[in-house]
Amino acid sequence: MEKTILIGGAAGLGSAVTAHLIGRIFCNLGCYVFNYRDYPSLIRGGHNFNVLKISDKPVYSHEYHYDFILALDQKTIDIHRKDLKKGGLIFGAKETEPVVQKLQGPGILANDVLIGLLFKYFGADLEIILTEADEIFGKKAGLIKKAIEEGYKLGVQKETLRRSSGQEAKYFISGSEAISIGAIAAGLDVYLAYPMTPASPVLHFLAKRQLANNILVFQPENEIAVVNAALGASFAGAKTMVGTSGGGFALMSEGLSLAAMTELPLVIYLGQRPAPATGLATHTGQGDLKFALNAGHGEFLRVVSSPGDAQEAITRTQEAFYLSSKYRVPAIILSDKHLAESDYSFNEIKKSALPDSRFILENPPQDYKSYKITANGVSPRAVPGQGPVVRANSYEHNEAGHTIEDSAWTIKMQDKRFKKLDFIKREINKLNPVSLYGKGNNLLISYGSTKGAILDALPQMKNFRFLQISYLKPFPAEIVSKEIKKSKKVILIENGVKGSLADVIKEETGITIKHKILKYDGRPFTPEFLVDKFKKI
Amino acid sequence: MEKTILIGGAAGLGSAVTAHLIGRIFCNLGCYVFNYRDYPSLIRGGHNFNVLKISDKPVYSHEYHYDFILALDQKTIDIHRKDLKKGGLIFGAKETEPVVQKLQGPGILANDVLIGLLFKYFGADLEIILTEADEIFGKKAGLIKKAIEEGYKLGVQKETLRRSSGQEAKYFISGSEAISIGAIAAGLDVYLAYPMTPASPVLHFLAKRQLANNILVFQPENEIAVVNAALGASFAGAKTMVGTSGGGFALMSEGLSLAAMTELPLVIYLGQRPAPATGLATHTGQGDLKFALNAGHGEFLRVVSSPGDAQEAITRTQEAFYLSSKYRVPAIILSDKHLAESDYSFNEIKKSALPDSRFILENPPQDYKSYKITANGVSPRAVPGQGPVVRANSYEHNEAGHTIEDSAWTIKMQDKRFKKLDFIKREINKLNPVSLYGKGNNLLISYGSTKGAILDALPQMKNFRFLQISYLKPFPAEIVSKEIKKSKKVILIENGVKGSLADVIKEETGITIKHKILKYDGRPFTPEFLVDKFKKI
Amino acid sequence: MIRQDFNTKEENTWCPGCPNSGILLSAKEALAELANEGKLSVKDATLVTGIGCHGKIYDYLNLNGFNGLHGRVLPVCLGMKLGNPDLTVLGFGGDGDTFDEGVAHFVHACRYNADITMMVHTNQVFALTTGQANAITEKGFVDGSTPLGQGEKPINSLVLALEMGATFVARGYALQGPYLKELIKKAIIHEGFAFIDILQPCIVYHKHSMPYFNKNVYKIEETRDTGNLNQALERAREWDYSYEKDMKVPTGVFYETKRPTFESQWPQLKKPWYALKRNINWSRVIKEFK
Amino acid sequence: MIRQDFNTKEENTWCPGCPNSGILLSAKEALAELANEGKLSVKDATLVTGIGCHGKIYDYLNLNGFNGLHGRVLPVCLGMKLGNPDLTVLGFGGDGDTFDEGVAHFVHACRYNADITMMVHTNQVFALTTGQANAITEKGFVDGSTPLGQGEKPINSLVLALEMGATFVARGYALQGPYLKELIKKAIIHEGFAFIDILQPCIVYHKHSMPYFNKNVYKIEETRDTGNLNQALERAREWDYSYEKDMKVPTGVFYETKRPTFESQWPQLKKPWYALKRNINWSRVIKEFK
Ligand SMILES: Cc1ncc(C[n+]2csc(CCOP(=O)(O)OP(=O)(O)O)c2C)c(N)n1
Ligand SMILES: Cc1ncc(C[n+]2csc(CCOP(=O)(O)OP(=O)(O)O)c2C)c(N)n1
Ligand code: SF4
Ligand code: SF4
Ligand SMILES: [Mg+2]
Ligand SMILES: [Mg+2]
Repeated sequence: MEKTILIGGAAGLGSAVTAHLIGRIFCNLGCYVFNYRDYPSLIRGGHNFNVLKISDKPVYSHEYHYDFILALDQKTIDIHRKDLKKGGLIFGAKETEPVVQKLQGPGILANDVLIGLLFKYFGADLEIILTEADEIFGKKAGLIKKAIEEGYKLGVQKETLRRSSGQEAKYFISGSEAISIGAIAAGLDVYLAYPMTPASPVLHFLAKRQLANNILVFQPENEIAVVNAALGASFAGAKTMVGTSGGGFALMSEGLSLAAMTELPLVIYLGQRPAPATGLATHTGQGDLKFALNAGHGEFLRVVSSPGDAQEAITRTQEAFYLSSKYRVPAIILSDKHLAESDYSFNEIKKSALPDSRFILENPPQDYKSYKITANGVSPRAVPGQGPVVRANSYEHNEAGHTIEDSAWTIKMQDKRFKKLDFIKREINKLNPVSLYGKGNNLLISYGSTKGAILDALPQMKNFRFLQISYLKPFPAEIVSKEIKKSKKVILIENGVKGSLADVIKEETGITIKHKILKYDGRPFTPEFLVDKFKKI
Repeated sequence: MEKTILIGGAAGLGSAVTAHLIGRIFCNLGCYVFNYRDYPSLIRGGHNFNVLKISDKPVYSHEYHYDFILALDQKTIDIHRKDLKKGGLIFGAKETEPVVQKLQGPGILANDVLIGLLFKYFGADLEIILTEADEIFGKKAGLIKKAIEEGYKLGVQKETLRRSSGQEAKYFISGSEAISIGAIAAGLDVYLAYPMTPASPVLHFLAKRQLANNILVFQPENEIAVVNAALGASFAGAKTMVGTSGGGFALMSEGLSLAAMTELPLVIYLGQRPAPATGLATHTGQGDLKFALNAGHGEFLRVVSSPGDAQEAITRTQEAFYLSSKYRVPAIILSDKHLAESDYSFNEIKKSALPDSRFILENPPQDYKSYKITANGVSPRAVPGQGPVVRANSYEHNEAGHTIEDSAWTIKMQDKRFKKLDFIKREINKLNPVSLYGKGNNLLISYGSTKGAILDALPQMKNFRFLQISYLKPFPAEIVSKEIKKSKKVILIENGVKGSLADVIKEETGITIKHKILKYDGRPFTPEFLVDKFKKI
Repeated sequence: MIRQDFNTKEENTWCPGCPNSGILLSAKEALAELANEGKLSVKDATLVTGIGCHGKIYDYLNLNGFNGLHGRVLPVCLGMKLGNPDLTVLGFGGDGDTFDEGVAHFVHACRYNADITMMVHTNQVFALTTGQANAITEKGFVDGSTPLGQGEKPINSLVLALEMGATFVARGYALQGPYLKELIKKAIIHEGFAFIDILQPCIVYHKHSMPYFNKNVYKIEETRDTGNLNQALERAREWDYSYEKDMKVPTGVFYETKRPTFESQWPQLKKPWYALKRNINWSRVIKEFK
Repeated sequence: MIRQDFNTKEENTWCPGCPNSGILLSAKEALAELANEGKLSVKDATLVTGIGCHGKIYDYLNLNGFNGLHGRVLPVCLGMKLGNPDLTVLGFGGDGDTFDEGVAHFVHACRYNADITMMVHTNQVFALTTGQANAITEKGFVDGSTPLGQGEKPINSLVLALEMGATFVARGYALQGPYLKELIKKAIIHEGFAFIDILQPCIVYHKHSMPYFNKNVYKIEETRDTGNLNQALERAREWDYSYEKDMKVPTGVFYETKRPTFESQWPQLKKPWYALKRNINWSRVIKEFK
């Protein structure tokens, strides 16, 4: 079974919430679901839509051909009708309006009528749907459930979708939610962010659940305050994360350099969107890669990873905390709107086995020195309040953290900070910095959210393996280089204008990648687009 | 003739001013002079010193072995005596104090006594010295000249330095002054900066001369205001430059991305100093190269050049304005403390023949569109006040500058902006993006202020050519690659921890540079240091 | 001119019923009237906006415009005046824009007193990013990033402007169109930094504002002395941007005074630079180095 | 404890005679006395500095310390309180630091009312970068970046603090050591955001300050009601940071009030996070996704 459902309508009409609910219900029924969300930068009006891809096999991407169009307004039909598959169905005002009128409820109930209609088609158990509605809407579920029932009554059953014994209910989770619970799994204490699409969902998710998880979430006056406050909190011993998008990250770049100099752990969640400048605020792109790798003045270590789906977002976030805390370096998690705002389905969602240790000394010695030079460059960490004096210094400094200007200490400290590199590299090598999918003499290379469309397209790309790079810094140069060298044809896939990852690979390995499939219109790849471009290479 | 003079003393005692004056006098006498300045981040006390290298042949660097130590305090003698050459002389309190007492003047006169003593040694014409003092100190010159005369009387003549007929008086100019007059030559209208070492001298130089040059200089409340105000001024039609160092540049990086998106000309003067964070505020380093190349979110064009001495600083600054104005892209001039605060001597100082055109339409048509798509990607520029509506937009936009979010316009505009690349590349190829010095099968590669020490060391590096790269973006990959390939041994020289230029070369050409001579203690190279490291490779 | 001359063909994407449309209308009318009265050269007028719902006004006004970064309206305005002192510069900022991200610039803009008109769309939320609390939001407000309730009292932006040296301080209400138009005209005519706090109740994320304003907004008596700073401060404190109880919400001109403008400190800043043809005398420039 | 317990071995690189040394001394004495009075746990005290001459105090105080970026003292302080509410956080900022680069944070810090003591070394210049005018510099001041003379009146930082909601506002004078010490003690004891404007005449770049202060500084009567905002504002306006004519320059506590602290809005913020051992219940965390 594989079905694609579009649900659309003006902003404010409820398409995103409904799409999510439909996705959950299919997950509950044991299906795999991928939910793509597309919306412009406005609050009411315009045209929002979601595409749900439903399948009995794992699915990680969407397409623009629909079995169902669920229309909350006429515009939805006008825009998308051309993409209705043969035999596809459109449900819209014609179906929903009579019910809404009958119920004398608000227009928003149209959503629920559509849900009823849709699941009747699939012959899904009404109870399951109503239970989901209860879970999502709580006390407000009354009328909603009525509307679902009415829609269900109205519908025509064509299939019989039942959770077969072997098929478990699926987890349904967005990239943002995954980043959030990855941080919780890693022992997050403090999350600071100034709102910015597409990073805000993490702020909202964590803020809402702060008491339940005993964490603190705060929105300071701007991103510069965010990053500096985060370093204050980190200095005080809190596991701290900040979140932003490109523009806010730019404002944090001085603070990033400070994080490196003070050697205070800091995890930065960077959700990319099309730029330069404000760009396309609610769309997707991967244009910040080289900025993330090189932001901040001076030379310093950082960890940059980029998960390819929600499950990986959990573990990479944990790893970011682990590496940042253990090695006292900043770690950046590079995501984008497509990962952040898409929902993925899994049989299980797992956290990594990495410990959530704080890497703070239990009993720092009285002669404690904040920047003690050690074999691996990592100074054992103490925090104020424990007893000994603890320091963090933005100026170059000696072991005690006092300001110095002389040649000898400068060299020692630059060396100390870079000494960690080899150790971090070794850790990363154990963390599967790349993943290989498929078989063949040829190679696709990509990173981040493109993974979904590539995996779903891969079966159509004969004799191609797919190398997903999850660590961009330190870069797994040897493995990447080896994989490239043993391949005949190599194609880079990137949601960007020029293919920044090709530059990175060249800088790290010296290898030039000649073929690129790029997309830079603010929209993510689909398997169809990929296959089409692929054929032209 | 080749002499090295150290003049040192606590901050506030006048060593920098005196060194500069001595340098000017030698220049006046037809000598070549290089003046290196070393000082810690404090206002009074500590230990400042300058090293003047004087020669009858061109000289671009300093050394740490002295023919003369001019000491304004005992510390200077204690620290530097060990580096006095055989037969070298120390002049200090012993010589100056009696004179100062005799004149009943302030202690600062010690400087002038030292000047007198020194030039008596060289048998320089007293009149020349006194005239220079008049020029520099104006009305305040009275006592100063007396002290010089007294010193002169006290001194012992050992040489007879006269400007020989063939030898002209030299120009004596610092990197900062050169950047400043380069901007003036390019037609600068507005300079904006928030103070930050080592960029502040440009601010001070231009501020002081604003009326004389009919330019406007202003120090806004912070660097974010600087960059945004600069874009406002640029939008209004002013040729605008901003100046800062790494930390301030980080704060400007969001604005840099805005400059690219709005396609407003902007020249950024970036004076590097050791980082991360506040680092060594008054010292030198080249750690911001990759940040300068990649700062700002999103993918966009920029021009990054880096002059190797004061003369080149003039022309590269003009070029930055030219390219930025003509192609409507941001241009960064990458300097560092060593270039900014060292004085260079030349027979002539020349400006480039590039026009100082504004590249603004005289009579924009009524149907003018700010972002018109043209063959080379450059939209003809109009400014508000001319008549037609003019727009600048941080969001992705159409030709008129109105906000868009659709796929088609996004692609068109990203393509338009990148179309300029080939044209800029062609321009740069005509601007001598690299310079080659010396002869040999082997190659030294570097950029920026290291040029001086390398040139002076080159005669001792047998069979080595020196390739100085002046454009870092767009990168002259072909020439660099060709030069590397035809060389047996290649050594990178950089004032940094890891040799960022090697990364850049690899990213641009795929070539790995194995040998590096690096220095990252905040101090510039000397020929001696280079030759020493060179021998060990 | 008529206000329609300032129309663009761009689709208006504010929520239906959003009072931003009222601001747009008043601005168009103010511009048209000033032009007709010979007090404004339209080709020299330029607007600058931040990022947020308010910023969309950039696309709806047929005028020179700079749609900048979030929070940076004021430095762009300032730079424009340095680039061309003849321009009439109109800033439209959000309250988040102006008092969160960009408050540093606001404090200094009041001090500088450049001849700029700054209109802030006060809706007490970051509307475009889905309604988070901002610096002007009342204590206790619950939203996505502050589910435990906004912990602090808001900034009184009028007081801040008055204390930091703004030379024209007013408040308008987006739903008092003709009155707002008059305020905008006065602010534009004022020579120096003119700030208008425009109440612009967001009908999606801050629904309780509009009914409160409709009940409590009143116009400051025309007869009042607008030259008295203390009285202006007192008036500005009448409403503290909270909703716990009914308080009177004054609109109108709170304060107006004269001070040399920012631009006037540079004798060399007399006309647009772009019209200047320079003739660099190189030997004069380099003379001092020899 | 004695003040010498707070000595470090770092070389003092302030100019000989710089009043910063007076601030250092008063701070040490205040800390020692508070410790002796049982009002301060020294191991929980942390200082935060900006970049500038003032920032060097980081190296001269034997205390936990964070020498941050130029202009960012206050967010670091705030973050520390979020990271460990038990810390006693002392900010030392420059006036350029606090009112130019970082004024956004100052405005909001007053509003937040976190339990922080913020001491600003007011010397009316960017001293460490060789004396350029800053936001507190008087009109007409001539310097390297402003050779035509500073064009604007300075910010009155006391007024700004009072209006933006600081709950303790005082002014000290670096050369009134014992009095300054008392002010610092009061500020530290105060629960909430305490701001001390410390007059610290730079003897290199702003030479006319010290004689002016020595002539005009006076202590606010002890008997005065410090709970009255309007009176505090009036007092704060007595001196406008200018030097044209002799004006009285009050020092002492201008205002003190109580308001719930920033930290108190989070019930979960009770003790340092680092002491917390978490035990993540993964199945609870992921439950909502199925
Ligand atoms: C540097 C930066 N940070 C964050 C954002 C995200 N952002 C866009 S609009 C906005 C808030 C808008 O609020 P306000 O200024 O009050 O405008 P309104 O939407 O209420 O009119 C934010 C935070 C951004 N664009 N840039
Ligand atoms: C982002 C940034 N911009 C500029 C500087 C350069 N800078 C260092 S100290 C300073 C000014 C210091 O002035 P103030 O805060 O008043 O301190 P003071 O030296 O007077 O004590 C400046 C501008 C910097 N370090 N970082
Ligand atoms: S969200 Fe609020 S401010 Fe934005 S357009 Fe809608 S009603 Fe207006
Ligand atoms: S420059 Fe001024 S503030 Fe700095 S140490 Fe010297 S006297 Fe003190
Ligand atoms: Mg708002
Ligand atoms: Mg200062």
